[in-house]
Amino acid sequence: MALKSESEYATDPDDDTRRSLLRHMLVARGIDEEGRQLQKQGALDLWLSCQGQEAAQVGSALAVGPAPTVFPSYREHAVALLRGVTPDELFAQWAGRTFCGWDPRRLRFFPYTLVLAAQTLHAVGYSIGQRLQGLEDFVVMYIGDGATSEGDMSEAMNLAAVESASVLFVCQNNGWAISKPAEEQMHTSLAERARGFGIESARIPGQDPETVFSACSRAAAHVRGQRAPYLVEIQVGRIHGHSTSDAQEVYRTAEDIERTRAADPVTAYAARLSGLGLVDTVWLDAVHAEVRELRLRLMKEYA
Amino acid sequence: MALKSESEYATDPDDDTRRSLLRHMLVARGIDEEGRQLQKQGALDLWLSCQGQEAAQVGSALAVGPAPTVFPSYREHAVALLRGVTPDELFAQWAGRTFCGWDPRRLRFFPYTLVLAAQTLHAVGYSIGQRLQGLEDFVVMYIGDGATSEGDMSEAMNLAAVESASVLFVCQNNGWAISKPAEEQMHTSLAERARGFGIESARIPGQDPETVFSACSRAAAHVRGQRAPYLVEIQVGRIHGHSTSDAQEVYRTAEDIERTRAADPVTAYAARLSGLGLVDTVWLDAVHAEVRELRLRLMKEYA
Amino acid sequence: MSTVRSAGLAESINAALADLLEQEPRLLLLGEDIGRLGGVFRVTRGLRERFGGDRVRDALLAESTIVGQAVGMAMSGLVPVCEIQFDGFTYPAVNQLVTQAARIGGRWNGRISPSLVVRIPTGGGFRGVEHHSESNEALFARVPGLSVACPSTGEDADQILRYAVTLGSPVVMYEPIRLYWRRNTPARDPEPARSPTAARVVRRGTDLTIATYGAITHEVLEAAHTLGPDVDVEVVDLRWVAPLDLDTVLESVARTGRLLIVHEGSKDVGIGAEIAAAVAEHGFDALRGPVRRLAPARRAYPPADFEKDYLIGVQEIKDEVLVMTE
Amino acid sequence: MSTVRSAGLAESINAALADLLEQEPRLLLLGEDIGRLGGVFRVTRGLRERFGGDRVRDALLAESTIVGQAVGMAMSGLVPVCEIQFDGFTYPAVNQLVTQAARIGGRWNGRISPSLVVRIPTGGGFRGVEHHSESNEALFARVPGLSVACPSTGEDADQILRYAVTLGSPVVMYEPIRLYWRRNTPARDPEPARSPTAARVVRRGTDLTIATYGAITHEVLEAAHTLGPDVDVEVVDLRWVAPLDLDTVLESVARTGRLLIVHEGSKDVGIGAEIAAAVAEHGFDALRGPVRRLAPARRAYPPADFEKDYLIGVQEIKDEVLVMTE
Ligand SMILES: Cc1ncc(C[n+]2csc(CCOP(=O)(O)OP(=O)(O)O)c2C)c(N)n1
Ligand SMILES: Cc1ncc(C[n+]2csc(CCOP(=O)(O)OP(=O)(O)O)c2C)c(N)n1
Ligand SMILES: [Mg+2]
Ligand SMILES: [Mg+2]
Repeated sequence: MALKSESEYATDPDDDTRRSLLRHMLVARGIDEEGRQLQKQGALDLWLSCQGQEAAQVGSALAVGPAPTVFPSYREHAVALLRGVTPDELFAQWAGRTFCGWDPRRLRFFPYTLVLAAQTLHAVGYSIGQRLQGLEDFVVMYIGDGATSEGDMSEAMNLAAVESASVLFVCQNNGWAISKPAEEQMHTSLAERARGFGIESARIPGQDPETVFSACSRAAAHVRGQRAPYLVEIQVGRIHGHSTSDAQEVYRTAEDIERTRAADPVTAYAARLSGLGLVDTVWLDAVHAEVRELRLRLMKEYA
Repeated sequence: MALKSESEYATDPDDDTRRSLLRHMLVARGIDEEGRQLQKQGALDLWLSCQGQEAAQVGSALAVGPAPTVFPSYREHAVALLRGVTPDELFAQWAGRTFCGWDPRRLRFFPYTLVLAAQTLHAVGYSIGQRLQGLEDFVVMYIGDGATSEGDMSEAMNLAAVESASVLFVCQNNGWAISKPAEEQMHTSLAERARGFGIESARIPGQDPETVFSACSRAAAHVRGQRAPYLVEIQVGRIHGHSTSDAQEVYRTAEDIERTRAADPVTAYAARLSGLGLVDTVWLDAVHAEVRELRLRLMKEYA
Repeated sequence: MSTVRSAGLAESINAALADLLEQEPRLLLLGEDIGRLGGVFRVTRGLRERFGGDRVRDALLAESTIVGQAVGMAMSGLVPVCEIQFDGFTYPAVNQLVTQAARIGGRWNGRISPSLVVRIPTGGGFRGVEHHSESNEALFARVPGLSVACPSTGEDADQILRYAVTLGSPVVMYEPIRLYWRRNTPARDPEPARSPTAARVVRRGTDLTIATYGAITHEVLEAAHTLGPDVDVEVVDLRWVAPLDLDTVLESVARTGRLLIVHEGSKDVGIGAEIAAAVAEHGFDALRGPVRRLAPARRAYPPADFEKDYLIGVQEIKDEVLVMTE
Repeated sequence: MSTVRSAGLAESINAALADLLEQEPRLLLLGEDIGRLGGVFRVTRGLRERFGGDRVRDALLAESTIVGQAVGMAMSGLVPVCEIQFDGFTYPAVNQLVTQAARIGGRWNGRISPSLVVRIPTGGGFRGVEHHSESNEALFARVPGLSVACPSTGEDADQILRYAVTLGSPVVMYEPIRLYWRRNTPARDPEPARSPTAARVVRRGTDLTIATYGAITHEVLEAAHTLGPDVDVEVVDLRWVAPLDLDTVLESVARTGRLLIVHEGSKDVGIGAEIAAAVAEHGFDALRGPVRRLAPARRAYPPADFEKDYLIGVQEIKDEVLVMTE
């Protein structure tokens, strides 16, 4: 595989990409809302909302493009949808029908892993395996802030560093591991920790999908160009509880929750693109209609 | 416990301490040699030589003093002897009589741990436990370069950092984990890795016990003064194979082995103190006689 | 069928932990989300507020860290009571449990006898997602140095906990999730256990003995109650699976001549195998027919829609008893 | 007693691995010190030189990394054959083995069937230091999705390995350390196994069946040979402990009416328990006396000076047979 120079990768999204970012964010938000609804109605057993993390997920997934194989954790619904997992394939697992509703190989979007951090080593091993076979070895791996405390995450970073594996580690730091705040889970940041293992890294805010897109484009260029790992730590907000079983009001202040809600990346980006005239009500209505249609189908399938 | 300022801790060894450093190194060397001999004769089942690591072990153990509890790995014979483990207590385990020949509590030198890196978490947990009870919480933990790849080591560093535990991590990097060279085990250094977790650290050469003593005195002062962890990575040479079962000639060049032998810290330090007139032949003969006596007793007990 | 109303398991354990924290200053709790949140099942609810964050510790998200640091704490003289969030997440802690916690006493030549408890919510039947409904008590039951308790009532959990924190060696206690909040359970004989580690005969009967433990004890009792008076089933609630109170089982089999073992964990190389083997050896002459086991086949706990096919229900227990006594 | 001379286990496995590396380009080896050093037991000696460092990989010193990355490699289409350095150091890899390797196929709804082998040197009898002489095959035998092999000869190890790398689900193979270099072993019936996963009747007999596996098969054969012709013992070498070939055991018991199970791993909730339980259920009518197990008690493998008290020797096997047949 020929190596490309970093400049061959776009880092700032063009207008089509910006609309695409917003569209995926809106769709993810709608599907996520439906997940919460259906769980409330008893149609799903559990739902882990990704609300507040859409910019991070959509921005990173669009930036890396369709080639890499994605090893998600369990909250990457926006990435899943962007990769072509259909909403009902996405829900099947949470409705108790299967452990994985989609075809992981075809979508290059691998099954959710519920044993925290176990996927980190799979991702690195997969990348090494692909490289050994002369196949596409770019892999994107998602992990939450809490899960990084598991030994497997450190082992995976060390393995990736030593093997110079083409793995982009994306840590969505939403500030919480259920009830434990990230600042009590680590003394530094994941970005610093990665550098300690010899992995270059960046720590970025995750409210604006364009920031995420740019940073992840650069990160992807690094992975492809250097054939070496990279870690992006994205600061995001968790709007809802850890899962539908979790009452975050017990351990989180009302102000903190309110602040997070107020910083909603989806409404902010929609407003921004509207303000810039990049999308109008017709465009937005069309997306909303699409989302409504998708939600209707989900209700039919699951409710 | 009152906090002391860093300056209250001596960092450069005085002449008595220098003689003490040498004496402990010579004793350790003699006992280690006897371990190798007795293993060859079949009296011990296995011996893991610490030859080449005496300066690191004696320097660190003298620097921290008798107060902290030591969690060793399995090669810290010089530390063991310095802490008052008698040679025959030390050998009992390798002769297959027991899993631990000494009284760990009395000596504040805990049993060897053969499952690599398991002791790292015990050490941090012990320190936290002691602190919670208002007892001495200074703990020194030893680990090799290879064992640092185990997830437990990273978990322990994170725990120590988050809890600000009074743990001095001493990593003796002897360049090898059996046959795997340290530069293939990690992309950076343990010192850098520690900083990634938020633990201050130093990387020092381990040939001269005085350098080690000074660095570990400073490290100990940090632990006591800041009540926070610290990691010292000491570069040492491994003169013999990983164990008496290991033929290092298979994977290590003759020149490399020769270089390591030539850099023997024990003979170098003996020569240096002799040259400085800090010890004379009478002093050296007395130590050698002491060692001979100890070895004779070991032979009687085990051969 | 007669049922009794009692406190749920969660409530009893919460009260026992509060009491132990009150009485034993060296005791502390350690686990993911057990503090501020009070645990994902709220078993430790209110304890952090009452005893402080030093004694009710929200652990790092790392099971090896939890058990590994608990070993160190136990060495320092404390009595850590750890919580693993779900049975399926115990595996990262296996090394620290099996090669360290279980062996520290022996490695120190008995100079130390650390008390250390690991509480593990277990079992299925509540439509849990993957890994949230497992039963791995048999894994630890064979490990020398570990004791494994599987209470089926709050009263037993209370007694077991109080005993475990004084034992001087590690205890793993499995707490059936589906009993945490259940208040109505089939009636059982009031006779107390002979000792903290003994099994309990929770129903006297003459025709067949069922040995069981954990949540499914209630299904067994329900089956037994509805089978009577035609078939009179004796039910032994083992309460501990390591060490096993085989004497109570053998005495029961000596009376009934028939033994069925029922458990929720999968069958192969399980607790039932040990009991069947022991009885087939030491109770051979008392047996009027083959010892049988009723437990799920060797396959992963399935997605929620299929858990009914996996779990052993009252009807299957009744059917099995009828086959064995016909 | 007649013995035969054959290649040691290490030599046979080395040859099998070389052959597999030769034939199957997707296969690679992964383990601590297996490359340059050729493994601490030299089982992989010369393979790195011959096949290169990409295919004979000196792994990082981390067992979870070894198995975890192997899972990823298997997903990419490779066939990783991992080595864990000693049985006692398997535990850090338990999570990746039990919750990941064993379950990937099911989690992918059968869309993937990764072949992945983990080779583990096992067992005692060579004065090993702490943790170097253990037998934990029973731990994995109960885990759905894992197959567990315990060969007692080089020929069997060869056959098992060749089968395992094509199975499409993970196999753990236990290699008795004390057989690695042993060349003289008691003679056994030449009849081959009916299938790669079948048990072998390695000695025909009429009075009593001994089911066994791994290194101790040789002590069992030695005992059997010296007991004959007074007592004619049939010996079944199970070769796999998961899944178990119970048919061969049941057929044998149908002929002899008596069953003794012998293994080196500790007794409680062990492989012997499963066999005894299964035979007590399905072979009850054929049994002329209680099924018995001969295995170490539930305690840690002791320091070398005491291993003789721990291990089951030829004399104890003979004594047990005589008690059972008197
Ligand atoms: C090994 C393991 N331990 C515990 C859990 C239970 N658990 C599930 S999610 C979670 C918190 C994870 O936090 P984080 O990694 O920050 O991800 P987030 O949920 O915030 O996206 C916990 C403790 C688990 N799934 N796996
Ligand atoms: C968990 C575990 N895995 C593997 C081993 C086998 N083993 C013993 S020592 C060793 C090398 C350790 O290297 P290092 O940590 O550098 O220490 P050194 O021996 O060089 O002092 C290995 C692989 C073990 N003891 N424990
Ligand atoms: Mg989080
Ligand atoms: Mg080393």
